[in-house]
Amino acid sequence: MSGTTPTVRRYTPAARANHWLTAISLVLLALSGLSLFHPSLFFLTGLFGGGAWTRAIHPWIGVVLVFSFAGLFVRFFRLNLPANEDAAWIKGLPEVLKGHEENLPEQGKYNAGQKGVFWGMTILILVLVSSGLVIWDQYFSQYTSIGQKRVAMLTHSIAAICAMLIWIVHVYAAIWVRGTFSGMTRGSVTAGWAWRHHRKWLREEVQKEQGGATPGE
Amino acid sequence: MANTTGVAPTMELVRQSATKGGISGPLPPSANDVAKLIDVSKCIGCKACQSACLEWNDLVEPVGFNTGVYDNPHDLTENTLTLMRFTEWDNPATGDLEWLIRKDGCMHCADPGCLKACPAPGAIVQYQNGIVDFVHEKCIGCGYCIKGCPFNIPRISKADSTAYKCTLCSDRVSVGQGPACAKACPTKAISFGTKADMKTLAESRIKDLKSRGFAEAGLYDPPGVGGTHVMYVLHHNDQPQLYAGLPNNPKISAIVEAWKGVTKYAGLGVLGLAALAGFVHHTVMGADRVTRTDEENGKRVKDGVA
Amino acid sequence: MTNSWTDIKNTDLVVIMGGNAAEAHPCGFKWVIEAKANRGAKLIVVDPRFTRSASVADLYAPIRQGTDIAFLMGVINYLIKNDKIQWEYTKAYTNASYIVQEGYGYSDGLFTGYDESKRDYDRSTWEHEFDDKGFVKSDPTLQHPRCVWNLLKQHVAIYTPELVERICGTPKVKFLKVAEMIGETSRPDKVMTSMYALGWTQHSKGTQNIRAMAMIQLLLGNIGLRGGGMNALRGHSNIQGLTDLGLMSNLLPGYLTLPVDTDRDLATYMSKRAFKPLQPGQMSYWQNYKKFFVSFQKSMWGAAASKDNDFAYDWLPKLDVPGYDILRAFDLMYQGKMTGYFCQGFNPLQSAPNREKCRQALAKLKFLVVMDPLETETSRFWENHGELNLSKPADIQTEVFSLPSTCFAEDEGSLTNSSRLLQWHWPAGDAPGEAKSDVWIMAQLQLRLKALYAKEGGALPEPIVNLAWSYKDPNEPAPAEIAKEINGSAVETLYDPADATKVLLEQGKQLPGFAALRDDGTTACGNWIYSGCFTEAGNMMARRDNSDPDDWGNHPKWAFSWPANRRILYNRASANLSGKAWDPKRKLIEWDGTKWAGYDVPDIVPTAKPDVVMPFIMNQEGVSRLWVRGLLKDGPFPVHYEPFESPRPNLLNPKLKGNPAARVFAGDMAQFGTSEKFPYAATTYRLTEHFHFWTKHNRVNAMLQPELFVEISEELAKEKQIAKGDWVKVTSNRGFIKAKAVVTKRIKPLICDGKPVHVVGIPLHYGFLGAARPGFGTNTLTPFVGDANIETPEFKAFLVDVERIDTGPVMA
Amino acid sequence: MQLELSRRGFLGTAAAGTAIGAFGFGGAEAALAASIRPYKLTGTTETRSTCPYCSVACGVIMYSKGADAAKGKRGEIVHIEGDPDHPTNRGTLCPKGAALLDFVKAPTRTTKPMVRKPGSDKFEPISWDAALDRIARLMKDDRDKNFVARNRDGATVNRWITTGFLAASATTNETAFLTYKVVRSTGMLVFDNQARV
Repeated sequence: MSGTTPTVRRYTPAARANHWLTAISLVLLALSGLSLFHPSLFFLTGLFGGGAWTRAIHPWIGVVLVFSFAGLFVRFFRLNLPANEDAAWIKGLPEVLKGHEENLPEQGKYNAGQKGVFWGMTILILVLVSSGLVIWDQYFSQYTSIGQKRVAMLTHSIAAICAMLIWIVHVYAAIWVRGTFSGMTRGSVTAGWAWRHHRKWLREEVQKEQGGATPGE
Repeated sequence: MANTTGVAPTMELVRQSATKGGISGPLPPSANDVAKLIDVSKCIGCKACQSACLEWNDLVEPVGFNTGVYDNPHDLTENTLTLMRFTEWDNPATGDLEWLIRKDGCMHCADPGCLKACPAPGAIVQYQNGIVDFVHEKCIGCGYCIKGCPFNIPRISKADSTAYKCTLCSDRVSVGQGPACAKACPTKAISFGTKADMKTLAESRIKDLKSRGFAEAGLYDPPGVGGTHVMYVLHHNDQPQLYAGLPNNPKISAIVEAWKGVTKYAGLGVLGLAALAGFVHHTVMGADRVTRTDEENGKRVKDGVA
Repeated sequence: MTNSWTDIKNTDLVVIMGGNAAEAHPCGFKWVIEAKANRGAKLIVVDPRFTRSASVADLYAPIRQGTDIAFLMGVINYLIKNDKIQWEYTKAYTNASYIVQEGYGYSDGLFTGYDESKRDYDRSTWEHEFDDKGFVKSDPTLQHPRCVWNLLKQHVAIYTPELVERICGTPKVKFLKVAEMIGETSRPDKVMTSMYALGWTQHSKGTQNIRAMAMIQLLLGNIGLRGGGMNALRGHSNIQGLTDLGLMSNLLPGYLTLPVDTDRDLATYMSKRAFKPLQPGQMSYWQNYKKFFVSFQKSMWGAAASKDNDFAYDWLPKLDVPGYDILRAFDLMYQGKMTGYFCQGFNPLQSAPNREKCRQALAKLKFLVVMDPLETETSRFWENHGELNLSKPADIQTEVFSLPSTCFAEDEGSLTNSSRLLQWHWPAGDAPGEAKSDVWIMAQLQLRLKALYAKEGGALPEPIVNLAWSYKDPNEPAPAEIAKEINGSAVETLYDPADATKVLLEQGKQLPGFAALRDDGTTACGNWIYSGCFTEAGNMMARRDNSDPDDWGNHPKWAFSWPANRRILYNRASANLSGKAWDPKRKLIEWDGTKWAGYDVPDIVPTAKPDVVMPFIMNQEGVSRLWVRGLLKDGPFPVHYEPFESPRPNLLNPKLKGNPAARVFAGDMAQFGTSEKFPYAATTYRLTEHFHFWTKHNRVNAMLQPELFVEISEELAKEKQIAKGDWVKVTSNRGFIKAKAVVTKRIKPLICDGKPVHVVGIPLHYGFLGAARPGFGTNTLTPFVGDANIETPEFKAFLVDVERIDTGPVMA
Repeated sequence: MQLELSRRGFLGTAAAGTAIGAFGFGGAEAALAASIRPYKLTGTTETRSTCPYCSVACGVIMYSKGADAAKGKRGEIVHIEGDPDHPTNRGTLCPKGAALLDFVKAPTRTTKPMVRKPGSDKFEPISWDAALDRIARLMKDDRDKNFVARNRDGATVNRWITTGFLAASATTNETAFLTYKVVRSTGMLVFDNQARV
């Protein structure tokens, strides 16, 4: 179909860069975090130059993530606001998992699941940042009690697990739903992909194009 | 070799942080256990222990300021591994002032919270004689030990970003000597020997204190952390918190237990399950591919036909 | 100390008053803790502040500083009223039964003979009645109205517990508890020890403070026994040694005294130092004075001191005043009457009272020489450090030399500790830079002076050019050579006086002890009380056998204890008139029918019969003195006097200011403040983290107590709106200091005669040099007056005002 | 004497020398031995002394390294600790004694003779010879000028009271006696020591 398959622009280069920066940060955070989370994964500190480096770098990657994710948030939060079709999507989740999205109402740029990932990550990153600051001893140890730090430690761990769970869902969805990757690699998806998964969005894009409007993000 | 500390030199490693094997839970009592006994009722707060500790360990604590109290420095630091804490207490029962002076520092718990919390393999070790030691070459400076410790003892060095606390002078003990603080202590308020001997010594001290009207005198060897290898004789053992906030019934925080226990395993388990679920789903369902029909419909919309 | 540090473990009761042993002598205080832990001994602390010693005491009683005599006379009154007296001891071993001559009187705080214009007494009425043989009359039944016992009873009767509370601010119940516990030790099998230090000496009546407790110890029969005694805790490592060696204006080594103007020749000098026994059969050991003196002169001038020139008697300077002590020295300097001054390991700018007077005094010198291993404020007195040191260098014409000297780690020799123990030490390191030992420096000065006088002549060159100097290396005599010189040797071969053919000691040999000294110039000895320290058997001070027969803390083979390696002074008094120990469980020495023997070297001739020769052999009477005749300037009994600066009038006689017999220099009287302007009672002291002005140079000690502070009660803090850690300004009539405020429960206002007295505690230790935070010299505040007898400054009791300020010292 | 690791325990009685192997630090425990700081007094020379501070006169042991007998160097003191054989302190030390090394090595130790000239605002280095010659000259000039051979009554008094000497409180008895001889032989009366204060 190459050459002939029509595509729809899904992400601008800036958005893609922003996403991948966020993605890399998250992965590095997960790896470094996990290495300090369970002794059996301590070997992962090797990726960062050893335990001390891992400990030192992890929060700084977190800082990168915060800014990077903030960019994503500003870009995408409007599109992730609840929409009428979300309830039906959630109700029809089993159908989605079976690959029968056609049985559901047409979806906008993001379906309820993707919105879940978005808001889930937003909340968890907020939790991770605030708890992370509490346990970033190098600079902030004097501001909280050890009791508070302990709570932060546990919270940070649980939130990180949750974030990784969402990440797994996100990545798996991208793998399972073939054709998704090109949106984040080349910036566009095939019109067929859009038809199949985000038909409402496809129609809006086409309308905008015809109306001479610049494509929305 | 006449070993005058009466302490068998059993510096065998029985537990290392973030490492499989070794014992779990409190170190079981053994004849090899060593202990430092701090008899608060004999202590005059002279700070010789602090001085000896700095000199033996080649540490330098910067000159600070007077803030209206005798405690100097004002808290434990990476250089001050032991600190005299002064409390002035008007005893309501007698109407007399008591100046309660406690030497603070690592308690060398049988069930060390720091070791439990430490993520760096071998950075915190426990010897068979009960000494809990930090290995700086392996320490990553994460500060988890601080969160794990029920006594608020470890401190991270600004200079080398690793954690410091009293070693019970493991270097001296390993050659048959007692810790530098115990050696220096002018009034022998600090003694060192086998834990059994120290308990016997404590008993005689408690008897003396009771004869002087301290009915609640007792030994502080908190069971919540499996007992400690630094123990106190307190005149008011019913109120340890009088002594600059010595914890009443210290144990490893439930939060730390949760973090280093169930969360550690459950977390990894959940992640593994999620990944497995994806794998199973993919295997069962196959990929969700865009069909030719989808492409055609898409093209139609794109072309403005629909 | 009459006893030793280790002997304290044998006591039943420790009274720490006039000191703070836990703070200033932690490792000696160990033995108090040992006595408590192993014998069930009790500890009483009486102090204006709840000190580190008090923190481990069984009983703490507060007292207003400078009122110790009232307290102690109150204790004597209690002991007498409650019959808590060791009667056998008191009757036999004190002068309780001695009769005082008619004419003696006491009223309103003054004894007979006072001359207000001279601030001195005519002490002639304070004498005993003598019989025609020159022996003191006594009444063993203690019935005579003028026997010492009855005079004492009368003298202390006013010091009731109520008066003690009114003067001292000590609550009556606490005072009575203390008195009761002390009284318990009147039993022959109970012993109390007194541990005191500068808290008693640094008063205008310091000597009498100590006498008061000594009297109590005698009445209780606690002198001479294990675990008893009067234990002065000396301050510095060799302050005992320097005093023993007579490095004071009026002394020769071994507590011999320098001649005064009227001692025109040796015969006159000796006639005043005959020490004839005042009771039949008594030893009066000072009868040997001439042997000690002549042997000393021989050690000074060798062959140049001969019979022909009265053993160079004229070469000793004669005193025209009682003494040129440090206060008089600085007063003369202040008046511009001095040219040069040497400070050898001494930092008087920080240590002497009224710092500003001392600073101005130093600026009037032509030259100042400071020998010290550390930089000192004294050597830099001419520097400007803002408020901390107001000097303007351009205006100061003093030529100042700073000579670097070695410290303990780099030199060799002996130090005498509080237990009178001479211990030898060895060097381990090299002197830093060009630093030299004090011995080298002193030798260089002598050699240069000698050369100058030999060449140029000048005022009386003889004592300088003839000074005995037969050291192997004249430039730097070896410590062992000097130690041998101190011990003494035979100048000529010594023969047995009973058998002229029998050689006792060959010429040049070391003396075995002071018993071998002669008054004919055939022996030389630097310091008779140290004789025996370096004998033909070797250096006794270097002995390191720590064995301790029966674990009594005696350690007889460890180093050398003066006199004669005796560990407990007056140990003869540990046995009764039949020579048996008062307490069989505390045996020290006993009479075996023919001689004295036991654990210690007997403090008596070994063959002296117990019922004949009394134990206090240094006294002409053979017994101890509850009544001290005219030997002290300010009275035969102690009397309560307020400090020169006191928050309260003297309740015994409101007209009296301070000790009426204490010397006050012109101008200094006007410098005393009044309680109207300076309402708070201040005292100065040492902290355990520091040693004087040395350890502020050490980073560890500087860290442990980094900054000058003052301690005040919560009540005063509230009144003056001062919070913990605030800056405060403390002002006396002589100047001010700025320091951090430590607000503490350990100081509480004392209610004296119904009114609260606030105590302000001020540590020493800080200055403008060193590793600690720069701070004021505490002695900026202290008054320039000393004890009536020995001129130790009144550092412990003076008046100040306190106010909160916003910022610390203004430094240049 | 040379010190091989531990010599004694903390309570004071002597113990024989030993090496780490005696404590079971064999091959299996090599890792462990690495986790314990090497005993820092190994190979040092011990010298006995007494603490120079207060009058308890605690016994101390000074540990030094790098002695060079050929050059007459005693080496560098690396540690100071209580002498457990000493009957009074039994190895213990107070906060000052325990930090004696800091006194020996204080940055404010004096290391060369200095002179401050009249009106000057600084110390300047001076040689020992120049300093001592100058001091002796100042002493003699003052003594010759102000020495009192006889008082008003004509009695021989031979005193010198315009120059004074404050003696130390921590120098040795030997220093003190030599000081006494030198000072008293000049007829100096303004002579005192720290015992007074």
